[in-house]
Amino acid sequence: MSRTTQVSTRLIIRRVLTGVAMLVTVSVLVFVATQALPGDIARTILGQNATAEQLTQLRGELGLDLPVWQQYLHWATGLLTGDLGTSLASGSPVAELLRVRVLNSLTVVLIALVITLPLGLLLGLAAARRGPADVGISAAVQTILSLPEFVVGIVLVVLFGGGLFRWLPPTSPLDPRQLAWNQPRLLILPIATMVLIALPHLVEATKTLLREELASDYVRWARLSGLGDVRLLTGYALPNVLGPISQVAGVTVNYLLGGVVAVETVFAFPGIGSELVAAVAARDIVVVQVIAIGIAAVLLVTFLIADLIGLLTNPRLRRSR
Amino acid sequence: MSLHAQHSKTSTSVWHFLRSDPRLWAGAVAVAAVVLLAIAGPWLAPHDPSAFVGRLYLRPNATSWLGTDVLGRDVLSRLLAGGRLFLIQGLAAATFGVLAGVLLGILLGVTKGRTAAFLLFCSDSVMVIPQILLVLLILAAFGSAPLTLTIAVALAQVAYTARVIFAATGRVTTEDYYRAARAVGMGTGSLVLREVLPNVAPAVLVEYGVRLSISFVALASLSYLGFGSGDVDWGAMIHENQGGIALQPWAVVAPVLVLAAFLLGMNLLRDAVARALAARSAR
Amino acid sequence: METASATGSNETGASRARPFRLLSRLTALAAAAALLTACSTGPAATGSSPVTAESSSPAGPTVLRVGVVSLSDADALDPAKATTTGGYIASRQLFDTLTEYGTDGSWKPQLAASVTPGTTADKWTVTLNAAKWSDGKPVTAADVVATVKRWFAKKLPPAGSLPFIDPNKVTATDDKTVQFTLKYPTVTFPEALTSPTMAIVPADFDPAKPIGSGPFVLASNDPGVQLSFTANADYFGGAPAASELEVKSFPDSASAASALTAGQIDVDASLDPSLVDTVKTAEGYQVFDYATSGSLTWVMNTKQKPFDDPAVRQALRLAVDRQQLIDQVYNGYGTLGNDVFNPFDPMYNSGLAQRTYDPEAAKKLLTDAGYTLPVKVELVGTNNQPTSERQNQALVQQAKAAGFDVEYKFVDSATFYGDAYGTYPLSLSYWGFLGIFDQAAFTVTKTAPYNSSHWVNPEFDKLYNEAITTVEDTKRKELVAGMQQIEYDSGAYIVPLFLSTVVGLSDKVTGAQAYPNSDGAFGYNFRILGLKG
Amino acid sequence: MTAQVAELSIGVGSDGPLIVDGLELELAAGEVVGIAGETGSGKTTLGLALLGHLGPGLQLRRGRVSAAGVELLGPAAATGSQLRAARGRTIAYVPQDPAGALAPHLRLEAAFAELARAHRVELSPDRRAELLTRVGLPGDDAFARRYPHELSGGQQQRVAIALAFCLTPSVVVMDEPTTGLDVTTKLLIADLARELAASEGASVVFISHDLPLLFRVAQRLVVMHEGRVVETGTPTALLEHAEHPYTQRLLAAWRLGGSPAPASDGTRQVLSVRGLSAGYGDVQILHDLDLSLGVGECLAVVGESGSGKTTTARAISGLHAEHSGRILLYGEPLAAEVAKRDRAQRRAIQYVFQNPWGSLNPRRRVGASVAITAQYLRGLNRSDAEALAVQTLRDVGLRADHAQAMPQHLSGGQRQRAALARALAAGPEVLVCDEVTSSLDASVQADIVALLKQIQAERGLSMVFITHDLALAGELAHRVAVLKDGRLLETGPTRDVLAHPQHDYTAELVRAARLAG
Repeated sequence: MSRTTQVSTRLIIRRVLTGVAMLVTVSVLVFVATQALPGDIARTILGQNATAEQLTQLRGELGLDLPVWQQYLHWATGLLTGDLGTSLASGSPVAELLRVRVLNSLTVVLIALVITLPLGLLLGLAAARRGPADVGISAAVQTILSLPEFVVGIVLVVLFGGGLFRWLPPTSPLDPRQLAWNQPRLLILPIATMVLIALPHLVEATKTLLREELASDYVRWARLSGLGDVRLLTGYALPNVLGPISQVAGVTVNYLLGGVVAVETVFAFPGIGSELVAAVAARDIVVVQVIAIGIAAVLLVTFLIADLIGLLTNPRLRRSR
Repeated sequence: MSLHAQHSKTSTSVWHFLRSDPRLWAGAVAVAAVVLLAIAGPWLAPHDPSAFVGRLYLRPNATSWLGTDVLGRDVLSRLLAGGRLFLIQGLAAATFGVLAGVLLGILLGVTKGRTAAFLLFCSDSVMVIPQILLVLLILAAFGSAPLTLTIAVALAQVAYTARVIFAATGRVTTEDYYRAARAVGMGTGSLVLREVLPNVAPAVLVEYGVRLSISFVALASLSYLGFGSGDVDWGAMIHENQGGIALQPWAVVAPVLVLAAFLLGMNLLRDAVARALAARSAR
Repeated sequence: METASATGSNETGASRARPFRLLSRLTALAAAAALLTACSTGPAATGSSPVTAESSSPAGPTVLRVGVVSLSDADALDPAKATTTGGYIASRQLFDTLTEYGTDGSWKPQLAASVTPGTTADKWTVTLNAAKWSDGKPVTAADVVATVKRWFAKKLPPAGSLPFIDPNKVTATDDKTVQFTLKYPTVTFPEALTSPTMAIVPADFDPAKPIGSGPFVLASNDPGVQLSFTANADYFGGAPAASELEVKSFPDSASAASALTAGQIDVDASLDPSLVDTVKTAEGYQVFDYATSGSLTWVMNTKQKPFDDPAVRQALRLAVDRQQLIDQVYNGYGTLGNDVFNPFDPMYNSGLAQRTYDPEAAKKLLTDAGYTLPVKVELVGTNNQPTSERQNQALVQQAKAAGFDVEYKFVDSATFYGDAYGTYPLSLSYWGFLGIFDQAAFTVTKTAPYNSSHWVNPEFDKLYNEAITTVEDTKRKELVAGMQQIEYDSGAYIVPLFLSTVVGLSDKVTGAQAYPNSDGAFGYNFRILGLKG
Repeated sequence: MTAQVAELSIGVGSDGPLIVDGLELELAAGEVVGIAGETGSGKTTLGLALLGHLGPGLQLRRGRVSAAGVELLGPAAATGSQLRAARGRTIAYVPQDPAGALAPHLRLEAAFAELARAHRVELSPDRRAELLTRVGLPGDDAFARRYPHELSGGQQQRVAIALAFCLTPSVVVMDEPTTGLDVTTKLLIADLARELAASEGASVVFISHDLPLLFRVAQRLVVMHEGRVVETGTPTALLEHAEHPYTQRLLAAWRLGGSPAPASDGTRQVLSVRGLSAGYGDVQILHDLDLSLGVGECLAVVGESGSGKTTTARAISGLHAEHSGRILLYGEPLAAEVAKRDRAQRRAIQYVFQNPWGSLNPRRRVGASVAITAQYLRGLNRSDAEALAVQTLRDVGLRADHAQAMPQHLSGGQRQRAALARALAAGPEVLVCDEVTSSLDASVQADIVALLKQIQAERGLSMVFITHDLALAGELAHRVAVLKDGRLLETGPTRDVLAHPQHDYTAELVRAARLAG
């Protein structure tokens, strides 16, 4: 029906606009927050003994003498045109500094995601049917959910990286000249940690969603019409939770991206998480801003895609023609 | 079965429900044990937690039951000393964060209008930034003193609590009893205090449990990342001694176990209470 | 002074690299006592004995993997701008300095074949070895002149460190000879040129494509992650034993140590002393250590209470259990310090009685001076060295028994070197690898730019001024003894111990040697290392 | 005989209360058996038990259920694939809420295919078309390709019925199949059930709380109360001599048959609504509505769900400020937003909400909820207000000790009385009652209506009575206003409107109200 098409197109446009507005808001918040950091950027660059003249000159060069909103516009247009700015600490372009690290982190996050999504769905499906599988999976999920990310990593190090067994390297000094992909041994523990961090949320959410769906009227009616459990789970409940699950998958990306900070620290992994920690410690606000916006942008796009999948898979928005 | 009988039976059943829940008891025992350990720890500690009792990274022995750490200090004593501040900070951060979030959430929930919508949008936008990054930004700005750390952890969570409480408030404001209260002419203050607060209280309680866990996790993580306040705590112990994990695993394993027991206990406890509250409100 | 702002900028910029590298700039600024005997020609090949002297000629390419804590985004490939571990490492591999500190701690010619003074110490002649740039062109005197002129024209840090050089009076007399006419006699001229920031670069130097004369050629640079080099087969000092060199970054020494014993690197250039046993107990790995002149020195600010009172300063010095520091913090790796600098300097006053931990005497000093115990003191520290925090924590503990209530405040390095730097009542600085005169010029005298203790002693300054113009060794040594006596009696620094450089090595690594007066493992001279098998 | 229920007892757990207690039932082919009962009577549990299904926590204590030779509950009950084979094929189910019961992701054709596939039978498109046509839906392929959400509620229920009869079952259990449907559709569904039972030769078990509907549809009625069958018989027999007191009460509730108390003064206008238009955002609900209410008069605003009657009530009470037009109290215009009205105005108009479960603050004692009105609107101090609250609770037929109870401790009828007490405690002049009986069981409904009548008479209140039930309006109201799609269709004295409806729609409503009567 054309009315539903209009509704869903309208919803999609609205959702995209909300995403863009959120990104702008986040960028303003990050910009304002980092600008509010105590300390003078010009002095940070020039050091203790800079003369007033040098400071004024540098402030002019950096545009620090402009009103804040002009500084923001300048910065934001820079970001949009691919000019990520210059690191305060090193004076080199941020894009160059982050290139390898972004690739490294992306590799780990993407591989972890590719493992987590089907595995989480499968375990969620297994746990949705009450029974011993549910008890075991739920206990494991609850345990991991309550632990900080770094503890999960350390437990893995203790178990496999030298504490008990010496199977895997406990740290990940990637060779930047090769793709991280080609150094699989170094990726196993970080990826395993990431998967363990993100998996429980997905399993739990899948289980809950499926259970809710299995308790719904239409599943009950289908059961009373003689359909079997497996068909109810895969043919009825699952298709109807794909939308919500895609949103949960979006949240999974959030956990993975949040997890890079702790995981990369535990494994001395050269990625954006460890870079963020270093940049915060060094007050390299340009790098902090770029990483913050980058992460926020990736998350917003992920959420957007997840929501769109949710909209598109919502059977109630389907049309008969 | 009459409705009357059903209701009077279930009204007092939160405790009844809790009493029969083994997960609650497991959680309560774990949390109580760790809290006791943290409170009484400093008196129980066999050594001064910062005194040197032997060479560094000694394996467990007669004088130091859990061995020594990277500076030759007693791991057990540090373990016992490391909980108090940590627990206080976590408690304070969660309390402060939840108070602020509840306030914001309720205000946004009852005052409809452009300003509220805009603030809510900003608050939602903040949630796109991973919490750890928010905390790190605040710490970069204001340093790592125990109080700053606590406030940073609290602030990073306000938006989340506000969202939850906003939703709970929304559920109340669409209820007829809220309309009835408006109809008698209650002011916003009374509406909040008399109609909204009592009815979002269960949601606040559950949220508080969640925030407690997250605050403890955040504090431990920050200590581990080296942004701690410098005082002895479990996250910092793991940080300090991680390098010696092969030489003296207990210096890492002991705080990991205590942290894990505590956080897992918190989770069990929280879930049990949430289940009990849900079971009550479902009737 | 011009230097100050230039170095200042790098100081903050460098803070991204975890170990803060003030000391190397100080090294670069070295301008002091003439060690006339050191003006010899030819490499000074005597040093502490290498771990394994066996030299091998590997058939295939050998890749030497070195782990450091840590590379940073701020690592510069322009040696004159180097302020960080990575910058120094790059400089040492890609370039040569005219002179360097050798394995015995005294200077020797490097790219220079000889550095000789004229009749007075304001004229110096430098002749060059037959070195080639990595693009095949020969290293000429003109390149040296261009390098020096570049420092001054661009106001690069070395220019500030070499105030005695007149850039207009540096001339190439032939292809291999450079004449320096200094503004004033400076007997420490050869030592002043040892810093990696003073590496000689080609006249048409482009930092983006760093062509150098050094033992290695840059293969790739991934800021903050890895520096990769290939051997320079035509190196004038002989091709390095390894055909490739990878310098990998680790965020902390623990991860570097575990990477070493996991076989991910061959050399852990910054092994934390507490982790020595992880390397020792691992099959196929060993520890190579040597004493150095570096130290983590406590700075007592004489402008702040209670350190304006010499009695308090002396009391705190007695409140430090130096041996315990070495045992607990440094796992036994370190040598006792006596509150004065550089035992590797021939002028070092070894006649001073070793100061020991005496909490009772400290308390007596304090009560006699009218203080009620405990005396509250704020100690501000950061992780400028991996052991800094632990050393500070140990002081808190030790000083407790001596009537001090030390309140330790940890701040991140950006904060530490921020606006408040120089105002802390008590703080810990990483210093060393400087001759006594250099150290005095930069951290002790009234005009010293890095004298954050604000300690002023006219008598010390008088002795210093006299000593720096005294050519005769014994007389000068006497004067230096007097200077150190004053520091020992009433100074504002606590030099509790001298650090040992501790390196974790795979058994396959050959050629390790001590460089006691240079910062970093082997002074970052990775060219000396080889791999067998 | 198609199915048999023998000595069936189902309880909560192994020792909890019995939900179904010693029930006996036999079903004959082509017969429609109506199961009547109110909330908690066990009728739904019985319906599900007929399919061999027990709800969570329930246990079979005794007895058996069998249909077409298959034992569905009992000692030798079918399990697994046997049970599945019986469900849907031997005995089928029509759920209460078809909107929720049709799988949202399945086109109609797929829903038929799923059923056929589960029972391994071939289902031709022709048979599907035939079934759809039989239930009064288009049989074409385009319709079969629709998704459930593309159908109206009535269409959805017809599809559900078509699905239930698809595999020619011996028994079809219809569990409250008309809930949520408007009156006219209700009748169509009921007639359909009867027709299909006859034409397909199936036994239909029609479960409902709606007695008039059951009288129309069922050949045999079974009245359930607290898990037991208290009465069986043909509708006529029951109407004539119901023996069990519960049945009598049910019948009494249905056969209200009274007339409104005379209006004390029909001439003076207490409330008038002029040109009221209201909506939510872009959606307009009310269009230019005019109403007036005389002193002591009861005006029934009648309409089906979505007609805008609740919005009208809220606008009058100042709880829906998003409106235009004027609302006048004694000729004085009222502010749109209740907060902007003065105390006397707020006091004059009191609102009683539809759902007694949500209208009392669950965290406050009932007495306090009532007292608050008196405190706020009459300026009484706390103790006076509480005394008044107790008195008012008594007036509405509650006990004094109910003041100390929490709302959760009260039954639905008690809560609605308390909600009424809260409104009365203000001493109002106009009572706005929004579907106050619709979420209550029939027997309780009657009590509340009687109470309202009594109070109106005693206190001389003017009343706006919002309802979907024209019969109820006839009971209470002096005048009726009929709303459809947010517009006023007609208005006039109740008697006139009921006797001579001006509008087709009204006529239909009147017919529905006179159902089986």
